Amino acid sequence: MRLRIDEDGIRNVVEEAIGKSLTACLQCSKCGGGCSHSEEFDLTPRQVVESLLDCQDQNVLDSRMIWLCGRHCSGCQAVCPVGLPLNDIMAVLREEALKLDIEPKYEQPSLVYHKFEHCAKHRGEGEASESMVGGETQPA
Amino acid sequence: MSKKTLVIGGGIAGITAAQKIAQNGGEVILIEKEGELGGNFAKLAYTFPVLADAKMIVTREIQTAKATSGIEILPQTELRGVSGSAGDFTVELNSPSGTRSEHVGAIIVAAGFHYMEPTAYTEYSYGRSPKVVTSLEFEKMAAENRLPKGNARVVFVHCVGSRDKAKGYRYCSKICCSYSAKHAIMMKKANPDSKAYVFYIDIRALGKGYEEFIRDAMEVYNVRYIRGRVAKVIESGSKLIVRAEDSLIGNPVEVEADLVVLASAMEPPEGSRDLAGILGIATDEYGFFQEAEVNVRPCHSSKSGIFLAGSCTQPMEIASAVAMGGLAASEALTLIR
Amino acid sequence: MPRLDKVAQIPKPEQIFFFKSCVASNKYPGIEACGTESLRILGVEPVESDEQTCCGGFVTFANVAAPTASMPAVARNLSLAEEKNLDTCVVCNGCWTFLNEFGHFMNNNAEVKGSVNMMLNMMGREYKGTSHVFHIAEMYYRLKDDISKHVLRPLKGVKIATHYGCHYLGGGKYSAIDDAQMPTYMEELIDLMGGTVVPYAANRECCGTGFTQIINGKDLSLDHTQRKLDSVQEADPDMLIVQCPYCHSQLDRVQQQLNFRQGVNYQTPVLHIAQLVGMALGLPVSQLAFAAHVSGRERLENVLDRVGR
Amino acid sequence: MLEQVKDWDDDFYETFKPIAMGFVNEAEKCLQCGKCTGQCPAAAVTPSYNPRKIIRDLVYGNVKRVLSSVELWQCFFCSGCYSVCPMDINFPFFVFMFRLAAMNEGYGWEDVKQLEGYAEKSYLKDGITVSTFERNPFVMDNIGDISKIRVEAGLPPERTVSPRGIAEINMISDLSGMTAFMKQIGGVELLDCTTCTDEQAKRCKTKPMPSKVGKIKTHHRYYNYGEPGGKKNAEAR
Repeated sequence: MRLRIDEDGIRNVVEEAIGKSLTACLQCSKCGGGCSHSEEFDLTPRQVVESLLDCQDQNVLDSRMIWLCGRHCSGCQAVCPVGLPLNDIMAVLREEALKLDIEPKYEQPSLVYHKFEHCAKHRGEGEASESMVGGETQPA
Repeated sequence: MSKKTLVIGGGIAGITAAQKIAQNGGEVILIEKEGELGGNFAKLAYTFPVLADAKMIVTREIQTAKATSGIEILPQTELRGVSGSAGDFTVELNSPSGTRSEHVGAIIVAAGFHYMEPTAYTEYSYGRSPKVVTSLEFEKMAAENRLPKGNARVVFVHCVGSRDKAKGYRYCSKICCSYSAKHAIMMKKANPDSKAYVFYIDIRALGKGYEEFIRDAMEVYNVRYIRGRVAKVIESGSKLIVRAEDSLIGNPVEVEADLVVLASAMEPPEGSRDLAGILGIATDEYGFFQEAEVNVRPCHSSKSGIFLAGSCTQPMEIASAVAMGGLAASEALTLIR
Repeated sequence: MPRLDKVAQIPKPEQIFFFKSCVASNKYPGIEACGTESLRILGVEPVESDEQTCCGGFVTFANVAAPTASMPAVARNLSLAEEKNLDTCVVCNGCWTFLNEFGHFMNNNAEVKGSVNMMLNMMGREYKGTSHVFHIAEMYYRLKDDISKHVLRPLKGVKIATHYGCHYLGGGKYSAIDDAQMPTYMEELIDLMGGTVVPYAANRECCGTGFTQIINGKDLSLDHTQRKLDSVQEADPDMLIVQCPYCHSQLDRVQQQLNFRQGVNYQTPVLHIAQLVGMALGLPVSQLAFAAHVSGRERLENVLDRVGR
Repeated sequence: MLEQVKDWDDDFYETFKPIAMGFVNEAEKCLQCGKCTGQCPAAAVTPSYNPRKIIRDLVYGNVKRVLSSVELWQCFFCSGCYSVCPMDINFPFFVFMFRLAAMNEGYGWEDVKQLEGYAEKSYLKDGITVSTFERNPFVMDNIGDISKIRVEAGLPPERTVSPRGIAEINMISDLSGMTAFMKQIGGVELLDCTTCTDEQAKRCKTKPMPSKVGKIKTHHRYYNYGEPGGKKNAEAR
């Protein structure tokens, strides 16, 4: 999904709260690489910071990551070479998400791809279908 | 037996070489294609990794060269022919005032480099939109105070012509990372309301001061660095849409920009193969002059008595060009004394 | 800017093998009718053969036919042109890419060519690789002087946007006659015929067909086409010119589907370059076969009223 | 998913190259610059499709991830990646060859099956891949009889391919194994809505495609390059 980079994001809120600029991040991936829970995450801490810098607020606030990370573990901030307080960042993001009434998410979605809607008969009238029965509407 | 040395090219490497030879009692003829000395250095506003006034430094060096006895400066002069061998060359120099012949003991080639014209990069709308400029044009805009005003977004694109087999050169131009950071800082200094985005593949900031310089651009000047090569620059009304992938997230991104600056590659100087033909020295596959031995004889050409200095051998920054100018001078001195 | 050296390599033959396309024949017959008729007016006699089948590109990229199956089919079709000693002219980007790409592959791979010929010999044919494949838009650009001489219906005041299509410029970045990112030859042709070129931001975007994506991943496909159509609508051209029947069908028919699904109103007529040239060269309206078009018919009639029927 | 480097097949790329008939090469030159993804129409509309990552996995030999992914089937074949690639990597061909390899492993057959009819019912029967058949009622009303339009345009009412031409492409199909292949997947009519009951019709839009295509059992494909992002195609476990 193509993202549009803007300037006004919650990045400023986060930076104010932690008293540090997120630009310090080296994007070295040490946080995600050493994380023992990263399998459960959709974003790694590094990607959270990168997304915040790109002001992709929706991506960050809609992620599972902010609800899962930084609760009982501080593995990533212990190894961060520039000392970003990642637990605090996640805490701020959770607060922001709650302010915007975003439901906490913990469940990992299924990654299985299912193909639905294969039946042409039951689509709305006036639509071409993907179906091949007896021929086709759309050439390709 | 003291003979003259011919220095080809009046950029910073050539000026340094001339100064060092003259300061050690040699005689130098410094020829320059253009009307003025200074080369590419003189086209810059600031240096990196320390932001210093480039004009001031280059003027000072030119003044020193002009004031040093033993340096004959010939502007608008080109080399037409060379004969003889190391220690005893006869060179033919051509200028608007006529042709003259000189005997020299050594020749130093400091022909500099050329910023590639990215005309092949039609995907970046270069040549179609006036808002897409090369870094050299950006320097000029900065010098003339024509940088975008107000809440403008400026996008800097790395590796235009470098690291590109299809449309450019396979090598890395080495300095683009640093000078793009410099430009981004210049932009931020000139207009603190502006936003600067730099699209990079890798940041090649080797050595002392360089990494710090780029980190400063990010952290102090708040320049946004995004990893991903820009795919397209599309004109849309009065704005430019820059499309790339933020490969650290793995998503395509889009930035609306007011100015796009292409960090065009350093390529061999125009006519480098012709000059090599006149001198009888070798060039590499790209047209840079071939050094005899890359590591320990970087300033020896394939022909004895002809030395190389500066960015006509490979892309390099000012400090290396100066160092190489000095080395070439000392090599020339050992030969002519 | 067109690569003039490439254009110069295109011959101006008296006859050319006209390669019929499936969509152009069965969905938009105007492309086929205008293609042959306009070539005739420009002094190139199109030669058709009813033994010519589809290029096989679609079934190949649908992964139903492996390259081993489609390569002989390509060779067979090209051998029809070779028998007549003619070059081939196609109206479809897909045919162009497929015939060119696999033709090149066979020409540069003696082993494959040998095995393909073994198969063709069984049916009394042989593939030599002597027929060059040209897109009809290339031919028009080559014959642009003749076009300007024969314009009977100048497109004065008609706002025209262009869409080049991916498989000609993108896939053929070294063999097409223009730059893949900033092509201008269709604009030149439009200028020549008196039309006004309308730029729009998404010009070089894909139409969204995605070969099989319109069938297998329809949501993706419609999503992408909608972006393209939004940009087109912003520029508000009288017509959108394509050079590929697949793009034609996608851009034309998806407008109706989006209108139906989302209650939007896209009404931009889509024309193939052959139809546009046919229109300018004064072919009868029935031969342009606008009756087969789905979207923006009113606007097309309006354009016809302006340029004369 | 935690990637295990030991799962990677280091030699995969080298062994795949010759199998892929020269269509897969130069991948080792990839700079991972992301220029391809930046302009990709599929990446612009899907959350997880990314040509750069697929090339990386090819070079690393992380084949399982590529072949079992649904992203592999999302390419638009627009060649835009090739047209901007600084290293001239012709990625669409990779996708093409990868899809064949994935089918070999049992993935993606339902997609292929959907398209098989074009080959069987149109291409091999008439010699023309796209027939005049229209399904869309709007289009049918609007256009009417296409043969009438053809006649008005000065063409024969129907484009036909001569019997010899059709016989020849069928012969090619038989000889090259395409016919046998189609028989393999042609056993079950996947999309037969004419026989479905009301009960089936109700479930129709939420019923996953059958896992058997003809004689071949298909495997599930996965979003291997990023989570579907709450898209309707993914359900909570």
